[in-house]
Amino acid sequence: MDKIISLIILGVMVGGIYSLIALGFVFIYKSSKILNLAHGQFLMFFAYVTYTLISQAHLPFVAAVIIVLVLSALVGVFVERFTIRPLMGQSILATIIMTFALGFIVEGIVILISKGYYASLPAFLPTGMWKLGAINISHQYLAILVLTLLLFAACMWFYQGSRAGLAMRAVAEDHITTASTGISVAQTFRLSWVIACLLAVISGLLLSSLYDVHIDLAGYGIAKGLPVILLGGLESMGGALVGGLIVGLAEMFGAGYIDPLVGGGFREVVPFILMVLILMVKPYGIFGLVKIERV
Amino acid sequence: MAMIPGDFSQSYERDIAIFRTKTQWVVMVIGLAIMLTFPLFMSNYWLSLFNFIFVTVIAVLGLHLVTGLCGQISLGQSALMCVGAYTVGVLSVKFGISVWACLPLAGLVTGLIGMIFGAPALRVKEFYLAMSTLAAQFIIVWVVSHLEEWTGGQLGMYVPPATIGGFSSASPSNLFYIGFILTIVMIAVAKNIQRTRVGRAFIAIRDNDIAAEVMGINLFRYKLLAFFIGCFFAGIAGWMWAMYLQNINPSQFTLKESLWMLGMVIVGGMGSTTGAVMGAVFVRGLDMIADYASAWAGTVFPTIGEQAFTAFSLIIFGLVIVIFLIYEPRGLYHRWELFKASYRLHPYAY
Amino acid sequence: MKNRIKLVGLVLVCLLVLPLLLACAKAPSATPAATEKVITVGYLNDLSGAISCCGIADQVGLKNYLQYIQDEKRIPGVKFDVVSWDDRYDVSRVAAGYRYLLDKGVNLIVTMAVHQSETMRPMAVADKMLILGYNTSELNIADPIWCFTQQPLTENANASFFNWVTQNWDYQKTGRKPVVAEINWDNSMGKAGAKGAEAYCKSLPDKLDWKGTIVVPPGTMDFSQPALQLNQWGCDYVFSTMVNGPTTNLMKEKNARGYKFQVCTGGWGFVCFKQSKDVGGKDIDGLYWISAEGWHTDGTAGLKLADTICRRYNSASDIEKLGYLENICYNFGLVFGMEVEFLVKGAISAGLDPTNSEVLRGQATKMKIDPQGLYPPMTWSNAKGSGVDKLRMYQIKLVNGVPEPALITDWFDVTKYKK
Amino acid sequence: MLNVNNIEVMFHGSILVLSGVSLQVADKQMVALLGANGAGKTTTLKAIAGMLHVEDGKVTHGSIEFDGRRIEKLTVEEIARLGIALAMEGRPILEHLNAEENLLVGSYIKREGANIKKDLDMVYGYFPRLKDLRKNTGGYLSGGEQQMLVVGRCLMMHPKLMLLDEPSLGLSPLLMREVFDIVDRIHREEGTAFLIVEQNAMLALAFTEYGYVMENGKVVLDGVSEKLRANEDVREFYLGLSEVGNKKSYREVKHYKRRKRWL
Repeated sequence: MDKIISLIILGVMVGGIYSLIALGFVFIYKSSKILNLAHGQFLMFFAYVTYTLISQAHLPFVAAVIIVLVLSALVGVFVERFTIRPLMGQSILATIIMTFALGFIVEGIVILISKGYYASLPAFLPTGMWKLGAINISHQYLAILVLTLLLFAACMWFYQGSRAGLAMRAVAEDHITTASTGISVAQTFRLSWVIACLLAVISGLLLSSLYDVHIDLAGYGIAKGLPVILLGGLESMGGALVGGLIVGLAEMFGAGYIDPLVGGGFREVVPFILMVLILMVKPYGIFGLVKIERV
Repeated sequence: MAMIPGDFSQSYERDIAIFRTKTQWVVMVIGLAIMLTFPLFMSNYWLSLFNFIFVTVIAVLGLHLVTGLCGQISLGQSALMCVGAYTVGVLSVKFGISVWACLPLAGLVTGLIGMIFGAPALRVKEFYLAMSTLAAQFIIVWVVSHLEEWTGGQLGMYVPPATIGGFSSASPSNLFYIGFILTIVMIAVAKNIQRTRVGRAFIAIRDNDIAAEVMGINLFRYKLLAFFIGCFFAGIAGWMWAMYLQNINPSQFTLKESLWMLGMVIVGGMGSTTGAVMGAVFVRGLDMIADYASAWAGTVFPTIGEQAFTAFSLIIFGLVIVIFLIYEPRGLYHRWELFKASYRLHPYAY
Repeated sequence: MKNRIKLVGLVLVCLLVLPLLLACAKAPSATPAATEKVITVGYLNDLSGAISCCGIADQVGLKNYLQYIQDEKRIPGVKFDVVSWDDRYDVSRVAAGYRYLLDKGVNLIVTMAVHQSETMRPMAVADKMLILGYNTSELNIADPIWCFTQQPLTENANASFFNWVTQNWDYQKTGRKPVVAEINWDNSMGKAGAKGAEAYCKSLPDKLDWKGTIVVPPGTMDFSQPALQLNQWGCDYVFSTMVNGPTTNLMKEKNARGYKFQVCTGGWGFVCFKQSKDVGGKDIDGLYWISAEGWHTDGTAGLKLADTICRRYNSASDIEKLGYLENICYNFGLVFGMEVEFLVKGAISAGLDPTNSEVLRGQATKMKIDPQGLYPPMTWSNAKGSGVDKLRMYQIKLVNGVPEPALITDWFDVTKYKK
Repeated sequence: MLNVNNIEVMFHGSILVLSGVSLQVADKQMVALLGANGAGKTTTLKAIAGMLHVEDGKVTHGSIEFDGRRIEKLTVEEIARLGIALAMEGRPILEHLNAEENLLVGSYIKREGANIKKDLDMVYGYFPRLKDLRKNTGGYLSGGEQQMLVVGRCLMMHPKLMLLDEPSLGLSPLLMREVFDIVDRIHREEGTAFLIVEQNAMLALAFTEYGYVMENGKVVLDGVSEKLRANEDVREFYLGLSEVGNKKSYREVKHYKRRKRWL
C-alpha cells in the first residue's frame, strides 16, 4: 500500500515536471501549428546561461535570472524573425525541420559555453520534506508542482481571457483571415515565441534545480515533452497538464510493477504504448481540437 | 517538368518517362559508369562514406514513399532499419540462413512490422500519426534490446559478411559494389512505384484523403501498403547497415537519425524521388563537411578549447540547414528544376 | 531573379560536387621532418555528451602525457600528434568517427566505452588498426584481437565491488547479510555490469542479499522512482555503473529525501570528483577505483605523476575550473599515454616501424613494457589473460583537496566465481 | 474615398491578371463589381486589401488611394486598420473559435474596451440568430450562419469601406436575400460604404447605387446601377433576360456579340 501511494505521489510530482516541459511545446503549437523541436535545447541553453552568469560573472541568482529572462525574450524575437517568419506559408514540415536544425545550433553554442561540463545551479527552492510514515513528500517537488500549476493557470488565462491570446488563437486558425481584421500576424508570432522562450527559461530553471544541467537535458525535454502533448492533444493546455500526470503515473507504475518482470527500461516505453492506445480511441489526443473536415 | 522549347511530349508514356531524351540516358550511363570505377582509386575512407550514404539513400527513399508521396508522417524509420538489421543478424547467426537470402527477408519482416505501426494511420492523422510512429521508434528499440537470447541485447551482435566464393562484403570496396547496385535498384523501384496506379493513389491520399476515399481508393489498404513499401526499404537499408558495420547494437538506431531522415526528405524536396536521393546525399555530405570545417576552425581558434570541434560542427551543420530552408523551403529538387529551366532558356528570361 | 536562381543552383551543384573533389585530392598526410617520425594517435570519445566529464579529462591527460614524453625526449626522434573525434556518446556517430580518424592517418585509436570499440572492431580488423580501449566485453576481445583493454571487464569490476562488501560487512555486529543492488544505464555498459554483479551475488546467497538491478534509460534525469525502490528494498550498498552525471542526480535525490543506502561508483564508472563535490558536498558516498592486474599497481605513484604533469601543462585556472586533478579520468588518460609510449618504444627497440599499426599490435600482444620506475614490469594481458579477471580496488578520498587512493581490496580473482 | 487608378496586377512576375482597372467608391456609397468567372473581380478586391503578396502577386502599375493615401504598398493589417474590411469568398471564419470569439477578433484593432460590448450588441441586432449560436464552434455553423458571422466580424471593425466577395455563394435564394437585406440595413444605418463582388448580378444591382462590369482583367462597363440593369448586354449576359420578365434561352445567346461589343 505504501508503495502504491508513494508511486502515486511521485507520479504526480514527476508528471508536473513533464507538464511543465510540455507547456512550451503547446504554446508554440497553439499559436503557429509548429512543433518546436528545439524546445529541449532552449531549456538547456537558458539554464546554462544562468549557470554561467552565476558562476563566472558572480551575479546574484535573482539578477542572473532577470538577465536571462530579458535575453530569452530577445532570443525569441530573433528566432521568430530570422527562422520562422521566412518560412511562413511554406510546408509545416519544413518549419519543423528548421526548428530541429535550430536545436543543433543552440546545442553547439551550449557546448562552446560549457565545454561539455556539467553544471549544477545553487538550490533556490525550499529543500526538506514532510514524512508521513514511509511516504515522504519533497518540498522541492511540491514547490515545482505549485509553480507549474500557477504557470498553467496564467497561460490558460492568457489564452482564453486576454486580447493577445484571442489574437493568437485566431492567427493559429488562419493567417490571412486574421490579418484582414487588422491583427498583425508577425507581431502575434513574435509574442508567442517570446512567451515560449520565457517558459523555456522558467522550466529550464526549475528542472535544473532538481537535476544537473547538461547536454542530456535537451534530449530529455523532447523525449518527455512529445508523448505528453500528444496524449493531451497538441492544442490543449489542460491536455498538457493531464497528459503530464498520466505519463508521470504510467511511468512510475510501469517502472514499479512491470520493470521487475521484463528486465528494466520499461518506463521509457510505457508512455508510448499508452499513447498509441489512446490515439486509437481518440485520434486527436484527449483534449485536442478535432479537425473540422468538410469536403 | 520543363523541356526544351518546342519539344513537347506527344504521348502519355513519353510524359511520364523517367528519361525523356537520349542525352539523359547517355549522361546517366556515363555517370553510373564513372561511379563504378570509384573503388579502383578511392581510399577505404571514401568508399565507406559512400556505403553509409547508400544506406541512408535507401532508407530515405522508403520514407519518401510513406511521407513524401502518401503524406503519412513517419518518425520511426531508423528503428525500422533496426528491425531489418536484426533480422539479418538473428536469421544468419541463430538460424544459419545465408546472408543473401536474408536480404529479401529483412525487407519483408520490416515491412510487416511497419504495417503494425502504420495501422493507426487510418484513424490517426498528421502529427498524431507521427507520434504513433515515434512510439515505434522507442518500442522497437526497447524490444530488440530486451530479446537478449536472440539479439544479444544491449551488448549487440556481430553479423557475418555476405560472401559468394571469394567475394566478401567485409571489404569496403566490395560492399561499395553491392550497395551501389542495391541503391540503383531501389531508386528504380521507388521511381516506378511513383509512376504506377499505386503511386497515383498515394498522391491522391496525400492531397486529400477524404476526396481520395470518395474516388474509390481503399484508404486502409493503400495506407498500409505505403507503410509496407516504405518499411521494406528500411529493411533493405537495415541489411546494408548490418553489412556496413558488421556489429549491430540497438543504440545505433536513434530518434535523431529518424528525424534527420525526415529532414532529408524535406531538404531534398517533398514528393520527388530525385529529391529524396539529393537530400540524403546533401545532409550526409554536409555532416561530413561540417566535421572537416570544424576541425579546421578548431585549429584556427585553438583557445576556444577541445569542444570547439563538436560545437562548430553542430553550428555549421545547423546553420547551413537553416539558411538552406530559409532560401529554399521547397527543397533541393525544386531549386534543381529552376536551375535546369533557367539553364535551358538561357539567354531568355522567360 | 534569374541570375540569383542560377547562382544558387551553381553553388548547390558545387556543394554536391565538393565531396567528389575532396575524394580525388590526396588524403592530408603529415610530412615529418627527415629525422622525426610522427605517431598520430586517434582519440575517439565523448567530449560533449553524457560521459563528457570523463572524456575531456581523459583526452587532456593523454595529450599532456604525450607532450611530456616529447619534452623530456623520452623517445628521441618521435613526435606525437593527437586527432580527436567527439562521438557525443552516440553509437551512430562512432563509425563516422572511425572513418574520420582513419582519413587523418592515425596509427592507433584510443577509445573508452565498450560500445565504441565494439562498433569499430570489424572495421579495425579489416583495416588492421590497433584500438586501445578502456573497458571491454568478452565479445570484443575474441580472436582476432585488435582491441586491447586497459581495464577489467565491466562485469568483473562490479563483482569485485561486491567482493569488497562481503569482506567488509560486519556480519556479527549487524546479525544480517548486507542488502545490495545495482543501478545501471540501459546500455552495453550497464547490462554487462548487471550480469557480473548478479552472477557474483547469486553465487554467494549466504553472504549477500541481492535485490536486483534497476535499469534506467541513458539520458534519464529523474531518479525519484529508482531511489524510492532502492530505499524500499532497504539497500545498504548500491553500486552504480553509470557515469558521474546521472549518479550525482541519484545522490541528489537520495540526499533530498534522506534515504539511507550508500551509493558507490567506480570501476570504470568514472570518478569525477569535481561534479560530485558540487552536488554532494562532503557527503560523497563512495568513489571506488577498481583496476586490473598489471595496471595502477601503485595508484599513489600514478596520482603523484598526474599532479606534476597536470600542473606543468595546464593553467591553474583550468585545473581549478575543470578539476582535472580531481578527476581520475585524467589519470586514465596518462595511462593511455604510457601505453602508447611503451608500444612505440618497444617497436623502436625491436627495430620495427612504429607508425605501422600491425607492428604496434604485435608489441601489444607480446612486449614486456619498460616501466621507467613507475610501474613494475608486466605483460599486456593477452586479452583473456589474468588482466581482465584479476582486480584490486582502491577507495579515493580527498586529502587536503588532493585525491588520495587507499588500497582496500587486494587481488581478487573473479574467475573463481564463474562457472 | 476609394480610388483605384488604372492598376495592373501581375502574379509570379509574369502572369498579367489585371490591366487598367479603375474604379471609385465614394463615401457611404454602395458599389457592385460584376463579371464572369475569372474576370479578375476577386483579384481586384485582394489588390485593394493588400492580399496579393500571399499568392506571389503585386500591383505593378497604377495606384490605389484610400482617403487620399496611397495604399497599394501597405500590408494587409495596415490596410485593415485604415478602415477597409474584406470579407473573403468562401466564408473564411475561424473554425475552432466560437461565434462570439470570431466576432471579438474583429474588434481587436479597437483600443477602447467598453465599446466592444456595445459593438457585439449591434452585431447581434443585425444578426439575431448569431446571438443564440454565440457559444457554438464556428466550423459547425451552417453556410448562411457562417456568412453572417463573416459580415458581422467585418462590422465589428467599424470599417469605412467593406469589401464583400460573393456573399451569396452557396446560399439558398431566401438566405441570399436575407444577407443582402442586412447589408442594405447596415449601409443605411451605419453609413458604411460597400464594394460588393457578386455573380448574382440582378440582386447586386438591385441593392447598389453604382456598378462596374469586368471582363478579362479590365473594367469594360460602368454606370449607375439602374442604368446597368437596363443595359441590353448586361441583361443578356448576366441577367439572362432579353425583355423584361421573359427568360431567354441561353442557346440563342450570340457569343461573338460580346467580343464585338466590348473589346
